[in-house]
Amino acid sequence: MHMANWTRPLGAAAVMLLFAQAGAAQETLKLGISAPFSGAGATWGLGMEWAAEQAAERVNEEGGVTANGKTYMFDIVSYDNKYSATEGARSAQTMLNRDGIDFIVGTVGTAPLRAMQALTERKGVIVFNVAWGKSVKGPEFPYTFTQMNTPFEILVPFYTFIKEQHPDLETAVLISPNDATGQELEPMAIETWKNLGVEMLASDWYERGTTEFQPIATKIASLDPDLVDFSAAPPTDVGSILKELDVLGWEGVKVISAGSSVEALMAVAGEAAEGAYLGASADFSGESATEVQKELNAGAREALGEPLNGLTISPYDAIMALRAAIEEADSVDPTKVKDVLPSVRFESSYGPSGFGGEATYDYPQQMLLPVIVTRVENGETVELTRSNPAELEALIND
Amino acid sequence: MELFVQLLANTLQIGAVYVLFALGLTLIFGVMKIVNFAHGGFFTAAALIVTSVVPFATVELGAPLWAGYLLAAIVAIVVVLCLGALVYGIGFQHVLKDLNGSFILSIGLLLILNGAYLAIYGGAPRTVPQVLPGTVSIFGAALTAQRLALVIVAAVVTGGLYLLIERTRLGLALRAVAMDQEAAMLQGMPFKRVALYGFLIGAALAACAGVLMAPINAVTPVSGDEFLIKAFIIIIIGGLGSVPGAIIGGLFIALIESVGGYFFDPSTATLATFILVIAFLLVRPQGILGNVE
Amino acid sequence: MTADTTILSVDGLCVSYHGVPALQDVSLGIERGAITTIVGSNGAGKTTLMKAIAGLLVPDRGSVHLFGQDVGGRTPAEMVQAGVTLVPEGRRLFGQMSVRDNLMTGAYSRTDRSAIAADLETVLGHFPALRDRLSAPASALSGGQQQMLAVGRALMASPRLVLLDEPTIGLAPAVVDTICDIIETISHNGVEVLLVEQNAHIALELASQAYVMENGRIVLSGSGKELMHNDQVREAYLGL
Amino acid sequence: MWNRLPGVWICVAFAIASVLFALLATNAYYTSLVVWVLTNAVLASALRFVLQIGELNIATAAFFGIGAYTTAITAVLLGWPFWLTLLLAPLVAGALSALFGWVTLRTKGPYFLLVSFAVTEVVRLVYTQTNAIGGNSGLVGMFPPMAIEAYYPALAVALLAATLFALYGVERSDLGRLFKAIENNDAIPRSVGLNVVFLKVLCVVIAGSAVGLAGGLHAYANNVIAPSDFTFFVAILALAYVKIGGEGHALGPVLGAALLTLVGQWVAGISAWENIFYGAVIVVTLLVFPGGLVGLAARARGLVTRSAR
Repeated sequence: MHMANWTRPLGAAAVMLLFAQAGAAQETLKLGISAPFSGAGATWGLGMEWAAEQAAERVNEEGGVTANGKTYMFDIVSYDNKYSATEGARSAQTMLNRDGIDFIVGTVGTAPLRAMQALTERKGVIVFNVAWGKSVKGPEFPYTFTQMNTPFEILVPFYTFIKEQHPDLETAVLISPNDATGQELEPMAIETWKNLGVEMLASDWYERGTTEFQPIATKIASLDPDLVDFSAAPPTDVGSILKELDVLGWEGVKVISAGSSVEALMAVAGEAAEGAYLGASADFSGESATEVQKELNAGAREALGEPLNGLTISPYDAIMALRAAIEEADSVDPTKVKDVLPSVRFESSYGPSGFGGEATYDYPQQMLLPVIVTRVENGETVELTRSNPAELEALIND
Repeated sequence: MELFVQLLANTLQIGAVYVLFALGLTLIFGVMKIVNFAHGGFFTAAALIVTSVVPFATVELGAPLWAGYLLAAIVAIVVVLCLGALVYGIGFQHVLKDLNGSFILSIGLLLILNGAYLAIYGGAPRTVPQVLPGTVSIFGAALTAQRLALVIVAAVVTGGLYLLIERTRLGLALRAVAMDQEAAMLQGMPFKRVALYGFLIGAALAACAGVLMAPINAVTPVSGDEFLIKAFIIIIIGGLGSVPGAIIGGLFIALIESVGGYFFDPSTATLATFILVIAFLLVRPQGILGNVE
Repeated sequence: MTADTTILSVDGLCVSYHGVPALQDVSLGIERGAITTIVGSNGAGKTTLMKAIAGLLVPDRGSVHLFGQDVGGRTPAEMVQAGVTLVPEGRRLFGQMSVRDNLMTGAYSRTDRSAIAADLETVLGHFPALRDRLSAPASALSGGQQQMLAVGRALMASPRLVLLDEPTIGLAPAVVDTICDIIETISHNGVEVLLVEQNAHIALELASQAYVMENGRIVLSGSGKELMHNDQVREAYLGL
Repeated sequence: MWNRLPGVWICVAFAIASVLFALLATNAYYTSLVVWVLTNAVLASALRFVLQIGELNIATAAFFGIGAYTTAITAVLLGWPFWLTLLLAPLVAGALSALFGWVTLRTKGPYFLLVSFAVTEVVRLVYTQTNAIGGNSGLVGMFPPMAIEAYYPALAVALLAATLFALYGVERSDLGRLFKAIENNDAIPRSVGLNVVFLKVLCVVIAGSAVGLAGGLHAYANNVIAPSDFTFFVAILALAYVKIGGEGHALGPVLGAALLTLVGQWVAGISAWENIFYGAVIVVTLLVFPGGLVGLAARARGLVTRSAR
């Protein structure tokens, strides 16, 4: 893991040198990644960058992408958005104006994405993202495409599945990090649980960077709900709270909607994480994973010391979608590419996919992917169900 | 009643680390009159070292967990003391009593340290296995054996520091230098050496806090920064440079977080602590026990 | 100026603050068994001279010899080790420390526990008022007691030479007399005294050797008696 | 250290060149770079401005944010005209700095530093907890009117440069000399009958208005603002600009901001090394060249004139 950090600048330099020499032979199409590469979210950036590089390598090995009679090779360029709006805007300005990038194949965070959109939508640059907010989508953002399931896709099937498993669930407590994602997710989570007949006893906020979780655990334990929903809290924070809850003797259903990295969760919570349901995780080495996912996951484990998750694998799918769209449009003009993207069909790492979500966002810009519910069992992620949304089902059977 | 005891237990658990961390910071401020932002870097260094030495000792050397942890604790404190001596020698001794200069220097050092930790360890949270597994129940309040040990060790270290300051020759010099540097020098106290010792004791306290925290919370390259901000609030409330003030302030902030987090929510408790500190600075800028200058 | 009777000699000392000269070419000597005093008005450079001798200020030029040895460039700690202790203007006690701890700070440079304990007894013998208040914070003492504590603290270093900077300032006349008695006692016990005073009456009465400073220079010197009868001094400093 | 008149004229020439560059350059990246440099220069200069009275004002970051939020709220939520939203930024920031200064300037030194730090965090936490202004997501969509948009970078650069000259002007005036007198010793200005607290508050208000304007301009230049953009770290970076450029002259923070912002672009994206780089620059400058760039220049100049003699 830490080796990757040391060698990154070196590796980038080596790649640049390589392309400088190869540049004469065919054209290079630069694809940008804007993600946190420092601070607490650094693992996201590193994982996304790695997955994107694998996808680019695959495309290049298969002869690149051909449009308008020319062959293009993909090259990944990464920028640190520090998970903040200002840096998101800055990385966009640098990408667009300095480096002439027309396609961004991965960005994390609602706030930085909103910052980027101010520029990308005006200048006509395609942004693939994993932001969860509803506010970043709609007909006024035709260049924005989401490459991962968001709560609007996940929550209803996820919560419904949990309620089916535990029919006697009546009360719940919601814990959200006080950030953009947490704030956008909270009302939706409360609403969905209410529709399933679960009463929300409390919805509490905590600041990111909190180190001591006993007070909140004490509160949860004394409310004694049937279920605790950790919403968009990062796995280490959830782990800490679960550990404290375990000490206090609370036993109930643990739900982590944004749960992605089981490794981090297990490392902190240990046995206290047993039985937790995760909404955004996937076991890419398990039975139902595709061959592509198994291969990528094994590679990531070796290169980064961590397996991939739903978030970090997503640039792969974005690049596959982009390749299909460029070939369909027979152009690398982002305006033409964005027009074909909503209807393009491609092979994602999960299998056949396309874009949809018009009913939710008024514009088909959500990548259609299976909703995977996993659970921690004996310290491992176990996939419980993988269900295709109706739109995806229709697309596959088409 | 049970709830009351549990909230009190929470306060002690949270407060233990706060007190250790803030004691180091307040000692350094008292003796050297510098606001040391790099203090969190010492904490993080110790915690990160524990996360690498424990697996090494238990897996590579086959030592039992407690021995591995003890070895890690010693290595961490020694390394942090060397680091402290290095930054004092290169940097701080040139900016003693220069508030702005030392503040900026400490920020530069913090950036370098954080960057180095990120480069060496990566951003992913690291953990150490619990040395003392199990849960203890005291008057109906539940807490882990590990946390109980933390509270006890922190209390012992705090008591030791108190004795050192009140009963030893070095303690006398530290107090004298903190109250009036020039007068202390006139009594034959070598200011720069006393300042170095004060700085190293402060660094060792931060290292202690880091060592104790490592098996309890996940460690990241920025772990210390969160405690740093808390510790500043604590020493403002307790009085800059006051050792008993840091103890009272640490427990006070822990109480607010524990009770506020329970009755309201942690976000509100965080905001409340900041507003409290502003109120404190305006009404009683010298803190609960600070000196009037 | 012979080495065996001269304790301290200052030759051609120049000190400046931020380029502004505070002492110019100051020379003086302290003889064995004498009380030496420097009188002068506020801002004449007396305190600067004391600080320079104690090692707190680094002179631009000139030398300080202690027992014939050049002690230029020594730190205050080294000067205390060498036997020179300054009782600074305004006393500068450690206000929140107990009286006992204040006295112990004076003995910081020594390690012989039994001798320190004996000196503590001696000092408390000089200042019985302090004995009852050993565990009180220094800031709780009266002005006179504080001055006694400051002198006592200096004596705890077991010095050869004590530099006293304005010891009577702000004290009631009765207390001033006590302080004068103490200064004489110290001198009788074989400790040299260099006394800086604005109150020239007291200083010249006590002193066997006296200097007058003006604007950073020594303008007059002589025995205490001589200067007391000097017209210039009478007019400028004794108000006669 | 600079011969005054030619020095000022060189600066004016540079300012005009920057405005022309922002107006004429076709590459939007370079024009936005010039805006960033000058925004940072104003932040650093304002920080140094308060350093004149001897106080390190971390709340510089808070007033930058207040300016930005004032503009963003009035523009996006209330739809007020462009010029009014921009004018309100320094006014609101200035008014709030008056309140801040009046309340907090009875403390000084480390206490003021820490109270200004706490105020910055409180203001940021208040943004995150106020849903009406976007909470943690912040506000988006501050665009200059279409007619101005093409000239906006030039306008921003011109206003920022004017702010820098204004700060310099005050520093050279009698008022500036009074501020310096306060730093040296509170008692002297007080003894001649001046209201020291009023002077200190005035100093903080001038600096607060300057960064408030910079914040308003930043809102339109960045199109998006969020609470995480206004942490105390903004002030710390500004302090780094001041230290590297040198405190001794008004040009110091400008040079420091220019150097670090430009070099920062170069190191951007090398994650851990970016921190190490900034940290090392701060530490080395502080210990090896305590006067910063202007100190170095002054020393070099001193050597030249001496050898010329």
